[in-house]
Amino acid sequence: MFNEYNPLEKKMFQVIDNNGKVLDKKWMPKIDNEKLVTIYKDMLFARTADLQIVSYQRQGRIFTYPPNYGQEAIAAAAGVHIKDNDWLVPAFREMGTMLAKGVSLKELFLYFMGYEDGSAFKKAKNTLPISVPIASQLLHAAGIGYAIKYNKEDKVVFGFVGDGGTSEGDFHEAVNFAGVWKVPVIFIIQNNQYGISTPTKMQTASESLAIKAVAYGVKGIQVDGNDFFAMYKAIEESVDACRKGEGPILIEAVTYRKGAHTTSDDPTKYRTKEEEQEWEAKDPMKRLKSYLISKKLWSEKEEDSILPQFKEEIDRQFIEAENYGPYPAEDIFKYMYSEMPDDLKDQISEHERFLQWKSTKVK
Amino acid sequence: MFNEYNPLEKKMFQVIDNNGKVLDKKWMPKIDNEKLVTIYKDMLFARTADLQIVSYQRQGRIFTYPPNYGQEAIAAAAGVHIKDNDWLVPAFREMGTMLAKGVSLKELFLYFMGYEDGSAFKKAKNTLPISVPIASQLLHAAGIGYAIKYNKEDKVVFGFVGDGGTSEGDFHEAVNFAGVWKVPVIFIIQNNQYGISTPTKMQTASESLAIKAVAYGVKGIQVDGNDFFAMYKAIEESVDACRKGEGPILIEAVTYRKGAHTTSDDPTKYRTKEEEQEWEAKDPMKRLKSYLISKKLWSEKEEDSILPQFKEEIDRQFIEAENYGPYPAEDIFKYMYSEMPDDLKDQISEHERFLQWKSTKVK
Amino acid sequence: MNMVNAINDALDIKLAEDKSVIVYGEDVGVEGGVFRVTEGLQKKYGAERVFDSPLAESGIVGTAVGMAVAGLKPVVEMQFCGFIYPAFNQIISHATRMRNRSRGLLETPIVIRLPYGGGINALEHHSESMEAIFGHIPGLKVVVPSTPHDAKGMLIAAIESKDTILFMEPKRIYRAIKQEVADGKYTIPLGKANVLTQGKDVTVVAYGAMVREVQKAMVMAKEAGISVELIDLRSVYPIDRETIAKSVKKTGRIITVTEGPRTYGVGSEISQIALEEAFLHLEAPPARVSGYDVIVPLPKGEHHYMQDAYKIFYEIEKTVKY
Amino acid sequence: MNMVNAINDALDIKLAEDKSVIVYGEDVGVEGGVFRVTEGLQKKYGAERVFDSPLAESGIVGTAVGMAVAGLKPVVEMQFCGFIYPAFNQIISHATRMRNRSRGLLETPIVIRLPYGGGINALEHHSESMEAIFGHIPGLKVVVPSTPHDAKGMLIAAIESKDTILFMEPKRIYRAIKQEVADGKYTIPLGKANVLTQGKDVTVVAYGAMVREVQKAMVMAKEAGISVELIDLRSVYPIDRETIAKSVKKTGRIITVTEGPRTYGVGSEISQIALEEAFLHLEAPPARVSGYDVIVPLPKGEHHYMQDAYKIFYEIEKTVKY
Ligand SMILES: Cc1ncc(C[n+]2csc(CCOP(=O)(O)OP(=O)(O)O)c2C)c(N)n1
Ligand SMILES: Cc1ncc(C[n+]2csc(CCOP(=O)(O)OP(=O)(O)O)c2C)c(N)n1
Ligand SMILES: [Mg+2]
Ligand SMILES: [Mg+2]
Repeated sequence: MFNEYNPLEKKMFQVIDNNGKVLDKKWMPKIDNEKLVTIYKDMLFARTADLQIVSYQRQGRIFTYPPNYGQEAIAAAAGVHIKDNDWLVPAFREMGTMLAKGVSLKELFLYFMGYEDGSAFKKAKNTLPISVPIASQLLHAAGIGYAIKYNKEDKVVFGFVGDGGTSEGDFHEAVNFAGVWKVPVIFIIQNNQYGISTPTKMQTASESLAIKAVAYGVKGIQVDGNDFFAMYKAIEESVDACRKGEGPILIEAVTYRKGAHTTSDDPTKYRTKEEEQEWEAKDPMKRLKSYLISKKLWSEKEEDSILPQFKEEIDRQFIEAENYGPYPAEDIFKYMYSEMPDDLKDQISEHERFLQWKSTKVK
Repeated sequence: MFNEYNPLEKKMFQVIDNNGKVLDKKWMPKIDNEKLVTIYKDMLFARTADLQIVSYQRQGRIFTYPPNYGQEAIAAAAGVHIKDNDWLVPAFREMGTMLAKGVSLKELFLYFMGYEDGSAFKKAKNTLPISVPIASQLLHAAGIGYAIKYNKEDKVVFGFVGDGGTSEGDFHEAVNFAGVWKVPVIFIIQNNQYGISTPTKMQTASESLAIKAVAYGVKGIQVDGNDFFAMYKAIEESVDACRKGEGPILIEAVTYRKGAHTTSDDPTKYRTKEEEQEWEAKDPMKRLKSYLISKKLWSEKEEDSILPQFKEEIDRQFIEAENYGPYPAEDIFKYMYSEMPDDLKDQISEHERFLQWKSTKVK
Repeated sequence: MNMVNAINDALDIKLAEDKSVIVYGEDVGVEGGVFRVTEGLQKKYGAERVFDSPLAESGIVGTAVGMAVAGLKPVVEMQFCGFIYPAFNQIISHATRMRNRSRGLLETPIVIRLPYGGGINALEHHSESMEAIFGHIPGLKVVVPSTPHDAKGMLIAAIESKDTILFMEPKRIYRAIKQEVADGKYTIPLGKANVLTQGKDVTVVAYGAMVREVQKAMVMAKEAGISVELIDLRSVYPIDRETIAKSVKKTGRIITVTEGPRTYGVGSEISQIALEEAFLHLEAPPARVSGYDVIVPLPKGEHHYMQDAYKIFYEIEKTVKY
Repeated sequence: MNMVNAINDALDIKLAEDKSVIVYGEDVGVEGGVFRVTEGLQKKYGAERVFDSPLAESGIVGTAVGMAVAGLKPVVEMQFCGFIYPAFNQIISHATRMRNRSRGLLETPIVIRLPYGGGINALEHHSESMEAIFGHIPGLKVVVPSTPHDAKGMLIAAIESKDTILFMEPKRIYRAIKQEVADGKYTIPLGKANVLTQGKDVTVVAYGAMVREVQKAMVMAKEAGISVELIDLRSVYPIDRETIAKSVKKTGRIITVTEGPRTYGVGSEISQIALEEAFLHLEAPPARVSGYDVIVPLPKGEHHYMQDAYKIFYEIEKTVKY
């Protein structure tokens, strides 16, 4: 795969077309039917949650949120392959992978409602919190890769970044360090065509993002990120390569952010209806669904019957998050150091004295 | 040239061999004999100065200095092509180009003796001071390139960096910005095999440094940096391309730092005699000299007769620099802002009061 | 006119007047910036003068250094204070040093616009107020307007300055304060503080969004019979010692109100100035109201961190009763 | 043993004792670092544990964050204080936040070794002393030893800490002070200042290379009949308020001596602490001796900038005579 789809040859790796038809059987991954349906359901769950969050946001029940809408195949494919002990180093648009890793929707809700507690993942092992400073997290992925290699562990790191993120110096340093160290990291660029309002062609003059792998002497491949099977296959082979010590790998997953950048963003300012429609035809969920329906593994009816359950479950977790309870003042101090310095203790007391005083002033 | 020596094909562009024999006439640049001899003399002057500075340093007459020894062909070739109005954005190992641009040896001496005045170039137009923070200067080159394009000027920027510098995020951002903006910048990587003690292969796993051009969609080429003619030709074509709006260009000039990293460095700690000898055979001055002698344009006798003159001139400028005179206290304040803030004025007065007081205490 | 409009107006005026002015940064072109501060400017002045850069802060400031030495006047935007750090090296090692390094031969007239501060229910890294670290960088000027009128006049002055200027914009009050703003061009000199209210019992120094909080506290103070002299610092560096000195000599008491973390913050420097200029006049220890030495909390915890009118009044009362 | 040997010894001890300790940075492996601090360690512990990284400071600190969350204890070197800035974002946005961000789930026990300070006739960017900006970063600890003995004990403590620690090494006295240093392992708690000399007229706070300069000034002070209490701060953050408070209550006078630029420097914070803890005991304004607000000059001008014994004594005299 890496040879046939060498990024220098400017071919994008695809397995199914927009209608869910298999293009070349050779690349079709072997996934048993039941599992495939489960995966589809997980994607559907993630998409439903994503859309629902946006509507919670509209109701003023949650703060800024970056939708995943349209990019579900990438996160799902990574989610299938990532093991409990593997490491996930997310950016902020990988809900599907986070859920697969064991992060709960409730935790994500808490985070976007403004609680750090939402990043204290109860069940997701080896999962870093969402990283906001663009591309910076990729260096963490490279460092974790070093630790894995040093400890001779059988683990892989999944590091995510956006197309815009490839312009940052940290992207360069991360893939370069990983290349020099030969560590098991899969760098996945979600090329969703925009960094906020800035199109990918304004980020770089390079022919693709995958081709940047050459600059670091690592394997690279451009994949149709809206083609679940292509992403599945590409990640499968990447994981294998990493486990054999042939990492790192750079995957450019070509996709489209169907929603806004965040709930504060208005995409009509910078992109056209035509473009959006063009990409609508490539929607990853539709493509996978078409495949499943053609194989009689799924039906609109099943979808209609499962959606209300999903919505209910999402709502349940959302309401749990909404009722999460107070945020104690000391929590802003407690986690700064392994042991609290006296200065911070004093600041807590000061804060308490102030609140005490304030309570006498505010009726 | 850029096509035939596409960095993806892993060929290094060479014109003469180690003995000064032309390898392929097709690439031999047309330089008239007189000019060629002048160039050689300039190179000889630069090398002589370089070696002399190291000995001044051993005498304790100058502080830390980074020798150019062995890298003279690169700086010389750039020096021939750079025009008065072109911009030079040096790192710190490009003496030949700086001299060609009109920087005086005395200014360089002043700088390395510890006077900022040495960077206030009296005659060198459009020349930035030496830049110490590795790779950071390349962004200035890209920005200047933007200004040139914006003002529709017929100018080119020469931006230098070392092999080690290619690992920094700023290298990535600079070439990337220049690529997106399509600005007339020639990025020249002096790959002298080491960043202090660290060999290039520990900087990156990429097959070459030239190949990194691909990541930015810009033209790139790997050149034998110890082959003056190859460097001449590569820069000539790069300048042409830039003037036609086909920039930026990334040149990897393969060379060897024959001296120490700086006068505080001891290369025996990290490289072998064998390696040094191997490179000795590729010395750029010897190769050009062999060529010139074979063409009867130069002789050892001429060299012997000119060297004392060079040494004397270098010494003269050095002694002028040594007698440069005092460094007024207010000079550390004067250039901080376009107008001096009151605070700094107060600090000057404070300093004067202190010196006043001190003069009564120190006998 | 609110502060967003005022800043836009200042940019518009300078773009119209001076061809060397170039405005760029992440999403400032087509979209007009995430806060819409540069809205409409690309349409008006073209994509060569107002444009989106690649997503790289060091790249933005580093190329601005190059443009500036080559004679342009770049006005760049960092999207949030929390994202300026990748540009730190270019700011501290080059933008603020070129003139000194070249003994005045080269200049770097760059304006770095920086929306900063909390109180907007934002994600992590979107609420920071780290002016103190920038104030400590020799060669940089750091200014902060507190009203639309000031924002316009100070930004025009900044663009006309030959220095590198960090122009910090209190995004919390981007749209919160509306005010008549004079048409056309005017400048407000950088480095001068503004005595907003004369008073006699205590001097309060603040800037940016904190000015408004102090004003709220002053209502309480007035009720309690305390007369506050309010100084809008406007410039974090250089600091207007004279105005501070004069005020604290009069009141004998001084409090500095800032949003950022406390230790090595702006407050202690203002106190030091009071010490140096007016020690014998002091009737209470110069004090500070500031953030705690912690990461700005996510929205649900931010109220524990932010300075509100009560906290300021609390400190005023303590200082006056000292 | 000088400070270079002492630091090397500390690294050696921790590398031997704890397999999770990893030492890397630019040229620290084969060459043993440009100051030879890591000399011999790669030979002894292998290139997996002590090695040269690519030339990229953000890369070094950023990968250290990754290693640390995955259970290693990276001890990385930044070659000079002037070259730490590309790593600023990784320090301020991640190394110092991971624990807080994950509510204690993740830890980043990283030691960043940072040779700093002037007085060594170096090129531009090689003489800086910017501890104040690091002291302002919530979540970071910033410590500075002033002797070989302290360097060893503090570095071992730093490596054993679970926090991210900026370990600043006063390179000017790397080899200038020799001292008996105990064999084997010992630690010096981080965050505690050290009262080096008891005195009664004035408290002088210093750290790193400045301690020695103060000691020289104390000879002059003694001659002038002034009794100085010398505090080696040791930790720029957290600050040992208690030790400072106790001392200034006794002496009534305090001076802080630092190398870095003045405004928003360490001095004003120490003064503020004196104000908060001992206002009524103060007999003179808390003062500071510091660099000016300029770029550290190249060697020929550096004497105009550096704090020497005379300048310190000058300030001591002024303060005592106030
Ligand atoms: C260092 C940094 N600079 C700027 C921002 C503001 N910002 C948030 S998302 C974003 C665009 C990211 O684009 P891309 O990498 O393509 O990811 P996407 O949002 O498309 O998933 C920007 C500029 C940031 N978070 N971090
Ligand atoms: C940002 C930064 N980090 C570290 C250094 C210290 N340093 C000076 S030269 C050098 C090696 C540079 O290697 P290379 O880029 O190959 O240039 P060369 O010295 O070989 O010409 C290093 C690490 C520096 N000057 N700047
Ligand atoms: Mg994107
Ligand atoms: Mg090199």
